[in-house]
Amino acid sequence: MRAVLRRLVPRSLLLRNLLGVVAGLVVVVLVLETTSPFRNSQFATMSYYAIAAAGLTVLTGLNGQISLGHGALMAVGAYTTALLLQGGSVPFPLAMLAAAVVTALVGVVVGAAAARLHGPYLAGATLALAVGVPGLAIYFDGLLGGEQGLSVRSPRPPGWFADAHYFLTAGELGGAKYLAYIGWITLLVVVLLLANLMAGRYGRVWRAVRDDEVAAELAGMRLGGLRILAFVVSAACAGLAGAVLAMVVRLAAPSGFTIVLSLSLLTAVVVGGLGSIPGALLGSALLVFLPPAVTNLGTGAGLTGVQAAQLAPFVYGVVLVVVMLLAPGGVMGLLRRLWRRGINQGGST
Amino acid sequence: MAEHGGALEIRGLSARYGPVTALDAVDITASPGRITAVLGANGAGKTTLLRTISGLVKGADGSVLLGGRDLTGAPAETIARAGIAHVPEGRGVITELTVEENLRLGELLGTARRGSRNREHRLGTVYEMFPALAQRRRREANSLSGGERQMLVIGRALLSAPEVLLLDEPSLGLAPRIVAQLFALIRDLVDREGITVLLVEQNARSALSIADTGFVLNLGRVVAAADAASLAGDADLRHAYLGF
Amino acid sequence: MQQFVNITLNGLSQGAIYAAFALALVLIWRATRIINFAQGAMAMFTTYLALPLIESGQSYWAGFAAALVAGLVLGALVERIVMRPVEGGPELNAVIVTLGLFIALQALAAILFGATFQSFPAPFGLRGFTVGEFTIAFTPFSVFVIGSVLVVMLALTALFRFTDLGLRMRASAFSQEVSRLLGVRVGRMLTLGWAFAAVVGSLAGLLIAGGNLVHPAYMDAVIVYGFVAAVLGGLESPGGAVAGGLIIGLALSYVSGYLGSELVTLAALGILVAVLLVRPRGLFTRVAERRV
Amino acid sequence: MRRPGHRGLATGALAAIAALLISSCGAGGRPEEGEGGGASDVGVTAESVKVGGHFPLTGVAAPGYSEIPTGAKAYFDYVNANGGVHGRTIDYVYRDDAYNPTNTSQVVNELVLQDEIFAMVGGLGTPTHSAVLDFLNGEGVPDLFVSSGSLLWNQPGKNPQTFGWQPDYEVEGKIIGQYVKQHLPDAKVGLFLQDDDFGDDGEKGARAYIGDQIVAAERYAPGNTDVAPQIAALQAAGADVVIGFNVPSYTALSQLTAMRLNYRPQWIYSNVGSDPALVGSLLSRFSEGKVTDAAMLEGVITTEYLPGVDAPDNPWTRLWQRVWDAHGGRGELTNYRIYGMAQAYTFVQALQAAGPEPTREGIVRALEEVGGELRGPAFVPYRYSADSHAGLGGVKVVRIAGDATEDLGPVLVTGNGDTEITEYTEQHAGPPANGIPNVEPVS
Repeated sequence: MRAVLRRLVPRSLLLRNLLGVVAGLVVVVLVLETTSPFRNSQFATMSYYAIAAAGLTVLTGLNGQISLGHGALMAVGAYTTALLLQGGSVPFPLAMLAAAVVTALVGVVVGAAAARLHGPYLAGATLALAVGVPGLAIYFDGLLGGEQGLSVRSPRPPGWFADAHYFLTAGELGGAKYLAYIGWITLLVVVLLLANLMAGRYGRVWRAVRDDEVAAELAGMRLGGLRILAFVVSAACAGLAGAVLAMVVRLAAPSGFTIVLSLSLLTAVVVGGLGSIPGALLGSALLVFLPPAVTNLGTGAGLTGVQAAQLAPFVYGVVLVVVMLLAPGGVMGLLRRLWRRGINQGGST
Repeated sequence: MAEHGGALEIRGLSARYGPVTALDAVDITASPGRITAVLGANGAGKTTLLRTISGLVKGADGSVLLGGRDLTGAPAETIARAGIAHVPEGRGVITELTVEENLRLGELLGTARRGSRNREHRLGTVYEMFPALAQRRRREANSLSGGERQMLVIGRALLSAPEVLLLDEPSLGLAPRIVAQLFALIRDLVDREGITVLLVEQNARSALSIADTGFVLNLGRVVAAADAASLAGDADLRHAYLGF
Repeated sequence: MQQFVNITLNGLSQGAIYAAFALALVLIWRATRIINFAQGAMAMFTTYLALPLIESGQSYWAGFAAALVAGLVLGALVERIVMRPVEGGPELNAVIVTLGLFIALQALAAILFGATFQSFPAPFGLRGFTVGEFTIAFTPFSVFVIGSVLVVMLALTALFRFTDLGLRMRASAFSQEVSRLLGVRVGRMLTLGWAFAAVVGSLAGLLIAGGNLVHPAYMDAVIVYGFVAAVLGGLESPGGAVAGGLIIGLALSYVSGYLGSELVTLAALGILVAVLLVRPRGLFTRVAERRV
Repeated sequence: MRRPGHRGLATGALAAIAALLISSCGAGGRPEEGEGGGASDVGVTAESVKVGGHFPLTGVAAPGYSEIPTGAKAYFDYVNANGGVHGRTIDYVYRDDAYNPTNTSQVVNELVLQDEIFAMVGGLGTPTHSAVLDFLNGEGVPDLFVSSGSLLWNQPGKNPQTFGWQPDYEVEGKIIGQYVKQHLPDAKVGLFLQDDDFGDDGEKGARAYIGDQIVAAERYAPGNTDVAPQIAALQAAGADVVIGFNVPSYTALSQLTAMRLNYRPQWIYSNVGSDPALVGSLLSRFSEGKVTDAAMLEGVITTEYLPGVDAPDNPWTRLWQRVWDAHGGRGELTNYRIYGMAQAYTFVQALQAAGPEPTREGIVRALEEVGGELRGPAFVPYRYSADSHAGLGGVKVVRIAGDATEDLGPVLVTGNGDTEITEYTEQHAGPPANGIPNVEPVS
């Protein structure tokens, strides 16, 4: 059975990933078309968490660098998008691309500083970044809108897209759904690129650096450059995520990029499993779909609305600790362990 | 000090680092008032033996007894409190503390073991023994030379009033003249205080010159055990394992 | 001139608090090579515990003592239960565990005590002293703040310098293995180290809260300032942490007063980056080499 | 009728994840298929009208503001108990955004797409509500009576669905500015401003009258509770009158810091930040009672546009007390609850005007047509018309004295920009006997 499957899957990595993405696209269309506008907006939210988490998991999981400052990088992407979309003359894909590029450039600077730091120092420095950067938006309030931020013109579906959509699904295209499509298509592209990167030469090199710095350095690898590269890739993802966030939330404001955002991203990648892109997606899904469920449990148990709303972060925190203590590999690590045990048992009987 | 030093008995002791067996069913007995040398080439398992005895490494099998008391698997601090003083190779000095603070740590353990409070007197005996330390008592141990560090860790171990002294390569990196002094000192201590010494040495010749008995380890196994004189006289053995 | 004096004095009393907080970070770092990012949340939590006591009519000092004791217990429990398994492991794991604690404690405080601003009493007057015709931004409570930070510093110095317990704790911090060979119960020393650090952190929490508004996130920025102060002082040295705290307190007060309060966190970031890149060993550390 | 209950939501969330990972799954039908409601619209059924709001129930702005929706809820319950509006009960849902604009966007998404509200009523905050302005107008949701005095809500061309309610900060700033110019002409004035539109609009209004008297303008970033540097700067500039456009927590913080510096200017706070009961309760606990309650605000100048708890004999206050006693939850009647009730009262008026089959379009049109003639709890009328979505047009300047306030002048009205300030003379009428407005449907 597995042999048959293997034969059906193309040999080339790129093709294989591409096939996965196309399958993903089909799933996305099916899901978005069959769910309510509210669910669509939840999926749109999930898409930007997932884009940023996928980038972060490459950095932390593969390269061993922690970042508590990805919220700040998302802010860079979001503000870039907001500024470019203000005039109404820049098409949104171009604005997103610009957001990724600008954030990647910021990533070069941050990455260069970060490459010299490790562990707790890096965590502390990026924490300061996350807390400090939103202040810029307030200081340059003429350009960046201060505390209340910049409102963003969310793209409206162009005529041809709405027509094609109607032709395919016989349903009208709501704003939430269109944004969810933008978010998920971006996410699929990011996942495709990252999956190829991780499976390729750089993925191997990054893993080598993470596992044994000294050995990697002795083998002639330029650690600084590799670290910066990982940071830049991860920053570009954060920038794209910020761009999607700006369009979905329709706002780029300092309050959107608090330390809570950065910590949520970290929660997503840790719970999903450090270094695993499916894990990052799973973690992001939890960030979006867990709070309403937990909040409802809380109100059901007699908590007030405010108390119930805090139940979700409480669960995150506890889960983060428990995962680190009991299953540092996260959900994906657990699944892999179960899978392996399954194979071993299958082999022995 | 140790009024009736207990015998150290090691029975069938094994230890592993992952898949590698570092010690394989080792039997060694060290008696009070005697110096027992453990010899062998690099990687023979000598250091692992001491680390397993003192509880830094968990043994996979076998037992460690001190004066009949079973210490197998006990945590290092319990074993230390039971009277086994391990002087580790090279890095036994806490360099961030002063010389006196290092000594006080040993003294604290001795006080805990004996329940006495006569601190100054005991620190004084060590300073008498090693005048170089007395001069530098307020300095950070960082500033000591290799020989002085060795004196410091031995002095500190003695202050803890041990029944058993585990010495790991005490001669490493020291000038021959100082090694000779050091060994004379150890011999003198054993004769005077009646403690049990297990001495791990690569420098087999000088170790056997002060030891009473000796064991030879190779690849984690005891390949020879005899009194020091006959080991030193066995040309084949010397040639195969001891390299002199 | 008066403005300068007031901003300086304000910076000094804020700095004293950051110093206490940095001290707590340094204590834990020295003992376990972990930066406790949950320190602020722990301090916030114990400070909140004092509030219902004081509200129920007990004296301020009963609440004060209760918060410090709660800090001691919380610190010990945290070390024993959640930190012990990750000590000595990959440093990333420890960082993530402390962050998890941070999130969980903050949410728990919001659930138990509410998430609105509440005022927190101060034991001494909040009216500034008068010098000549000027009133300066230095109140009896500021004296208490600086005094209690000084007392804690001296007490810790005495503990580490002159007591057997302090010697054992320092030995455990510098070399766990040698300490164990010398019969020191290292595990207990680490638990105690976290407990003492948490008490100092709780004190910082109480001092910031006094005569101010508290809410579950009120210590968030202080984590950053305290961390910057500790790094400035070299992370290893308690004296350095205190000096770093005062420097940060003054610097941030000048930034807020002369440039704008929105730049305070950015200034902290700038100082941190500058120190890490230019003098990674901190301003006061003598240790030759350090990996940052 | 789809009503997502507890289990529905939880399983829905799980199902959505499963759907994503496996294949497809129907987690709900398409929205807005309700063609069969006659003239009625989203959120309107034969029995009920659903409306929503977003408020800071937690965080920096929660003290005081979190009480507003409880007041509104009490008044809606009162109306429902008395037969509702055109036979429909008002179903009021409000959610917490913690005064965080990004959260606001999320919760308003929920209100509009999941709860399917008919209209937004009283959404609170300038930075927060501006985040959802485009969305609400894009979706065609009536966005009524924003709880903020920003000028943003009065842009009928760009945001046809949005209506302001309280006097805007520019109007308030102008009236305060004129008062200072007339009564304290020699004072050096300092401004203590929240660093956003709130502060900016207020500053604009004040500068129009006392631009030459202002010696310093200090801004605080909401969330940073150390305002000592700002207050020290005001003191250094020699300001002997300080006008604050700030939220209540910062009134407490500024008072506390001023006390520390022994700085005693004449304080003037905008209406939003001056509630003596709230600020007093925040201050009372400091220093073990060494600061005594509202006494600290004694003599502080502020503005009023609604009769509040300090006028217990006012017929409106008596109505609110009656409503609160019957339908309120825990706690006392406060000015913030009165604010919420007054907004709810205005919404009931608008809903009555929209007729027996209310639509989103209809309620907006009704407000534009008759909004300017509506009279209610406020001393002054609204400025609603087809060209203006601005709320109340004036305030009166008062001084806090003990537990009450004393008038320092007549009720004044004005508009934005160069509009002059004039005295408003119409007698303030009391509420209808049953406490429920009775507005004729438009057309």
